[in-house]
Amino acid sequence: MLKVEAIDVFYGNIHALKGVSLEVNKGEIVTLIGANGAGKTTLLKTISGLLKPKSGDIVYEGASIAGKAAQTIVKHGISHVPEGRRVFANMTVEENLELGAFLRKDKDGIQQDFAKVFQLFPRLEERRKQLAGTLSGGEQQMLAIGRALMARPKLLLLDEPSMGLAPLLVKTIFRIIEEINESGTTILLVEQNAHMALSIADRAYVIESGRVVLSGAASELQASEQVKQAYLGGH
Amino acid sequence: MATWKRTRGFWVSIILAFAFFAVVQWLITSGTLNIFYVNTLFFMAINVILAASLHLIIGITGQFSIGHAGFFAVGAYASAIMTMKLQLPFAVGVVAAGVAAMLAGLIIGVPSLRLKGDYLAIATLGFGEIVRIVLLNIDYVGGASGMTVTHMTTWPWVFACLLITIMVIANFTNSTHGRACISIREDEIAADAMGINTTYYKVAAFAIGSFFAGIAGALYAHHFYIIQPSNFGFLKSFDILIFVVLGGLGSLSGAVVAAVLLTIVSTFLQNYPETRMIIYSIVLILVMLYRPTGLMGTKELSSLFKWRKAAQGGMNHGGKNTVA
Amino acid sequence: MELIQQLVNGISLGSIYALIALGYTMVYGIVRLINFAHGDVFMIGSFVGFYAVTMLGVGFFPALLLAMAACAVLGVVIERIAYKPLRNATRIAVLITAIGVSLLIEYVMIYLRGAQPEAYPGTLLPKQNLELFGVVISSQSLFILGTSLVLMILLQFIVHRTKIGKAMRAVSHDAEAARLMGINVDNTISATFAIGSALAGAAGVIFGIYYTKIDPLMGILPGLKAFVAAVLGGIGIIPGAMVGGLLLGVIESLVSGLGYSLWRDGVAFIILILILIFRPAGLFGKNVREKV
Amino acid sequence: MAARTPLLKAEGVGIQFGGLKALSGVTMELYQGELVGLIGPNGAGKTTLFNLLTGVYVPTDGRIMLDGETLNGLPPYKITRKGISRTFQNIRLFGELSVLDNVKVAYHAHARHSIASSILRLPSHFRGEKEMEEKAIEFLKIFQLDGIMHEKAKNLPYGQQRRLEIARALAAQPKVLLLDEPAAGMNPQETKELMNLIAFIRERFALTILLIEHDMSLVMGICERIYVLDHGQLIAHGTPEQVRSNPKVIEAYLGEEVS
Amino acid sequence: GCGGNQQGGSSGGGGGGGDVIKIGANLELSGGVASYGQSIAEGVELAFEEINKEGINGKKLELVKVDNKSEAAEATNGAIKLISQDKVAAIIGSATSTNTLAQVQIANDNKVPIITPSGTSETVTVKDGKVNEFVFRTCFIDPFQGTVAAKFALDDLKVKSAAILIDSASDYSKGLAASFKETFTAGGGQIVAEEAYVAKDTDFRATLTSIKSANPEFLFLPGYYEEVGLIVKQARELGLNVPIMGGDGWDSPKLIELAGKDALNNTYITNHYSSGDPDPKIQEFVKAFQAKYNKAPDAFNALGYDTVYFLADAIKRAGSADPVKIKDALAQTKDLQLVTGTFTVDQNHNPVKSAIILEYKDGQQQFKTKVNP
Ligand SMILES: Nc1ncnc2c1ncn2[C@@H]1O[C@H](COP(=O)(O)OP(=O)(O)OP(=O)(O)O)[C@@H](O)[C@H]1O
Ligand SMILES: Nc1ncnc2c1ncn2[C@@H]1O[C@H](COP(=O)(O)OP(=O)(O)OP(=O)(O)O)[C@@H](O)[C@H]1O
Ligand SMILES: [Mg+2]
Ligand SMILES: [Mg+2]
Repeated sequence: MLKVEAIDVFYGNIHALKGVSLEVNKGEIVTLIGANGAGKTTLLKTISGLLKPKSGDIVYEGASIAGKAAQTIVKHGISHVPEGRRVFANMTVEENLELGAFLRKDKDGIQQDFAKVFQLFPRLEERRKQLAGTLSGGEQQMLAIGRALMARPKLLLLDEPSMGLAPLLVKTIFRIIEEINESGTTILLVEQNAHMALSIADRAYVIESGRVVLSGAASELQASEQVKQAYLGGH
Repeated sequence: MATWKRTRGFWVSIILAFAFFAVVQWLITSGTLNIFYVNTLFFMAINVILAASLHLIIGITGQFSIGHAGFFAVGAYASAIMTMKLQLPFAVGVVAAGVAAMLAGLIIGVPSLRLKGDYLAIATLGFGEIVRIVLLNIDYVGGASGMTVTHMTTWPWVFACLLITIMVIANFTNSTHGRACISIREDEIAADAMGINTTYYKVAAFAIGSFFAGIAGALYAHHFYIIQPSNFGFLKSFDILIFVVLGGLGSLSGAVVAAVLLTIVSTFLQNYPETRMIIYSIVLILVMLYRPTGLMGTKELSSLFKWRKAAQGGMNHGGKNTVA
Repeated sequence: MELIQQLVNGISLGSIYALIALGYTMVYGIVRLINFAHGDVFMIGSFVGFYAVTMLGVGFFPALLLAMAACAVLGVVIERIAYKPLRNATRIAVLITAIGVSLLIEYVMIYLRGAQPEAYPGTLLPKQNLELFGVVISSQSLFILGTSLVLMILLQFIVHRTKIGKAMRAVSHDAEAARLMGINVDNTISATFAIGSALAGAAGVIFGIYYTKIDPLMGILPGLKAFVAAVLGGIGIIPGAMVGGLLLGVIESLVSGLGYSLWRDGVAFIILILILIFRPAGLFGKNVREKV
Repeated sequence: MAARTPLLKAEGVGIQFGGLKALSGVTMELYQGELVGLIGPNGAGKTTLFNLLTGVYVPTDGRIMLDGETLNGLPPYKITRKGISRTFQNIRLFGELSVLDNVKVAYHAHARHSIASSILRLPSHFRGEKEMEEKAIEFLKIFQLDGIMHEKAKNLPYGQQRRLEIARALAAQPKVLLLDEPAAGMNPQETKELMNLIAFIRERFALTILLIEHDMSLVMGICERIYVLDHGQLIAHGTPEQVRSNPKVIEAYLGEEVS
Repeated sequence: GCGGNQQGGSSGGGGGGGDVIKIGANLELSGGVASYGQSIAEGVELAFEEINKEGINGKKLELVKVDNKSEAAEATNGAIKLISQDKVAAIIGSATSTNTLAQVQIANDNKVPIITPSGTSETVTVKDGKVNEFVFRTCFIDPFQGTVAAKFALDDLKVKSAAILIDSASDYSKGLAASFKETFTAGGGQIVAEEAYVAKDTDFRATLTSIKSANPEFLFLPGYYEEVGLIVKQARELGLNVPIMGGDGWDSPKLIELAGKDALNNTYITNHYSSGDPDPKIQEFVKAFQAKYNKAPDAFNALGYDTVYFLADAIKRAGSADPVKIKDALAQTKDLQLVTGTFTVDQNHNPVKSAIILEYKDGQQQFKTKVNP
């Protein structure tokens, strides 16, 4: 479904991604783990069009999307839940969700998706008219995910959805990610919480200083000594 | 020994500065430099002092002040009152200019404690206009028609003021006090949490900055024969702001270089009276488009000579806590 | 009676400020740019209207529309050429560019036609003086007040109720996140400039009709006053700009009326600073403490 | 133990934001040398409590005392000088300043040379600056940041920024150190390293530490006592074992089973 | 060359050698009062064109303009540049008194004459009772017009009470008001209101409302047409229908457009000349101006034009481009017939010329009386 082929990305002189390749198949949950500053966020931003690769290609459903504008890529069915939630603080929960469906014209479909999001996150329905900036961190994370779902994505890019969340919420979020996946959305998940991520993912990539250093089935990686040492806190 | 190493850069610059002084003085006395160049040089120096003084407030402390012409005006009038009305020597005028402007700086420093960003900008702009309007309404200083002032500004005066300004501002910046100001610019809440008395340093920056703007006012008043409130309006404040930003916000050498270059550009453009302002504005736009961080960016000239290792200045580009 | 007359004077003056401030605050609120060239777009609007009337011989409404259209285009062009390349620069850098653009517009205009003023034909809008208990109210000032009010409501509606308005607000909070929603940030900002500048153009024509005199530097002071009004009301808050403008007008009229016309701007600024000290985010701005 | 007086004490503190009662009646005591955890769901008021303790917000009720002295209403910089310093949940470094200068800023309060001495470049200026520099470098060494001390802070990777924040807070020479989610965004391995670092600095500087964290491995691993906040109120407090098995905490925060 | 000053000669400038005499013009081409400076420039350029058809003493005049941005400091800079770089023989000074004052010292020190077309303040030519040797002007000084206006109000209009509304940013306006007030009160009149505005204002309703409530029989409004036009219009709108009078600053075809014909009825000005005057000299000027610029001239145009002829006459008489000789010749100007009147330079370097009073009727200036100094 998505194929990243040897992309190089720079911030000015900083070479953030060095020939990264990866693949996401339809229906999968693929996770990307790696230390701070490894380049995970950079990779997601490049896929969703916020950054442009200097070389390499990104192929989505058979067509190249590398270097296209973010707003075009959303249209193709890729939604990105950015790091740090980035909800529109001075707008209400409802308006945030409406913006998620910005490109859509099908009123009925949008209404259905509202219902679907509220079903996934009943808390958001309670807070419909509240300003997003006043939500708690977990609620904002739910909103960010809900907002991305409103675009009816085929591929959902999630950047550290569990960051800064209470353990209870972390569990909730991961449960929801699985639910979303089960209802047919392919997921590319970036996580620091490698335990959790590997336990729900089908496949995983390990990225280090801008390079993919390991990949394989999630269960394999979870068992790998190397991964344990570097990312799972030893034992 | 160690101290010599640290201060080497400082003393070398001082010696170079005095050499420059002597050469210019000789050129002037010998008549090699005609009044046109002398005049341009003085104007340049006044602009440099203004730029450096605003640099301390905006570039270092991050307080978005666009009423700098107000301090300039206070200095100009205070010195003119001393010399013209009270018949006191020029030296008294210069000191009075600095002190009066500094007091004004303290006054405007106070709202700065509560206001941020654009709101502070508007308040300082308002302050500058208030100064102008007050002067406009005081008949003692000539109201709208202004005050004629005898020419007293000489090269030794100009040089001394310029040198002291640059020295004080550079030394202040490159010390723990300057770092305290920069930390306020970067993140006021964190600065406060690290034990910096933000109130004190914001007001101090306004006070020092306005002191030197006042000094520039004294030199200006006694060089240009007449001072008039309309010459100190918000457009003048913008001119000074342009020096600071065009040079590179946070870079003292940038502010100095920009003030020098723009004075030259402006003098040169006198040959094109009809298109002068058009060319000037295009230069302004192009420089900003091609060098959005200003001519010097956040670097100092001295860093080119590797006298100092760490970059001091510069604005945070994120914008959340920066001015404007 | 005189007091009431002064209030009426102040409200008509304030409506003009408000009219300019509306477009100002809109651009300001969305793009966070102090668009110092706004006053000059206003001036261009005024001249476009003038030339439309005197050279093309059209009436009020076509002239108004023409001015608005020309200014909308001008606004978009300015944004694309001078501001867009600076999206990632500091706001103060853009402010300097804006000052540059402002000077450029003024002096190109002076270069093209000189600095001398032009007089608007007085016959464009019917004009009547209503006398109520000795207070003279001109029909034109009622018209201006009405126009400002309608435009304010319209703008408020656009920004808060329409899709493009939502996109504008989203862009103003977080442009990158807005892109992820599928919003075309460049087009949204252009739309903002187009609307804001069209308002400035409309204000220019109305100003010309009301005050007759227009000249290439006419935008500087009203531009500054509109900026003050916008900040006074709270940056980006549309009704705030309206109230800020009216308040400024009334203060100025009352001070002038008391015989201190030379202190007028001084008093206005003192009141402005006082208001800001007590309400650091303007009259309508919420003084949100930064969440740490 | 009961006889000891607490070093830092919050007595029934509360604060209101508009209509929202973000904290109410929170009482908490920290004794010299302790390492205490503060946990609770998102929006429970943990960061807000930090803000009250450091003077960023002024409590609407209650009292905050350090060493028996009331801190209410003091501006943040004075509280820092009295001995409480902190890190921030959203990193707030001085981005354009170098790593070294970030730490030096925190030393400022202890600098003895005046503005005048700096302007005139008197010997006291050089002495003061030299002393600051030496101390700052010493700290950076502890945090292994000395190799990059001339980098601008904003150019550091996230993990180093977090460490620098802690180093900076320590440089203010506090008695009490408040850490707000120091492990956020770190992977389990990095978290483990951080745990060791915190334990180390506590010993080395005889610090009292209050720590907010969502990572239970860290909190349960190093904290001696834990306070739990929910909806602005303390709902539990005790040793990690007590808190872990407290049904209220499980319901509000941990979720059913916890490892 | 006959001037004795080759290029780069004495430090006092010299107007260049060879076949041209360089004349500087230090004008407000940009900034706050750009419209005055530009109007002067138009008059000046027209005059240069005419004179250069024949030349003076076999030489042509070359105009070197500088823009002083309506700022005093830039006016000083401009004067220095004209004298030291361009080495002009004389400078046509700035439009406002202040900007001219900023050049006086430079002119005296470097011995280059300077003539301001419209700087009316007495202090321009006389400082502390001493004449500024190198400074001249083409326009009236303030007191004269104010006195004439006051006499006209008392004797012809027979009013007893007057209000004054001045442009506080202008020496000219203040000077006229002061002399008007003195003469008017000395003649038994009473000033019932004194108000002020600042140039570039557009809304005067508040001030006019308070003037109206003081019930004056007459309004003295010394100012420039840009504001005056609006003031007269707004005054009439507010029902202030008393006679209004001003000085030469009103004189511009724009005034009629700005105020409107009806509002201008019952208003009077003192002026140097009337563009409707059948005098051939005046008509030639009006025609030439109309031909070049496609508009009718205003007072600044006329003064700029006259300044050049004033200077040209002196150069001719001096027979030299030497600035000091030109200065001497300027001081000796006698009965010189120009557009804005026939004048003689007095010992204070002020032109002595007669004034006329004009009335606006349906948008036309009508000659009322002529007053000799
Ligand atoms: N805007 C930027 N400018 C310059 N360098 C950047 C920028 N954003 C990221 N980098 C650098 O690019 C590299 C990769 O960063 P990225 O944010 O992709 O890492 P990450 O794996 O998402 O880390 P984290 O776990 O901290 O989120 C880092 O070295 C970082 O410092
Ligand atoms: N400045 C403020 N203005 C308004 N409300 C605020 C402010 N600061 C905090 N709040 C509110 O107070 C509550 C507590 O916030 P706080 O940041 O203390 O939570 P927290 O426990 O630190 O949560 P998290 O674990 O997500 O960081 C939240 O509902 C928050 O929205
Ligand atoms: Mg990341
Ligand atoms: Mg928190």
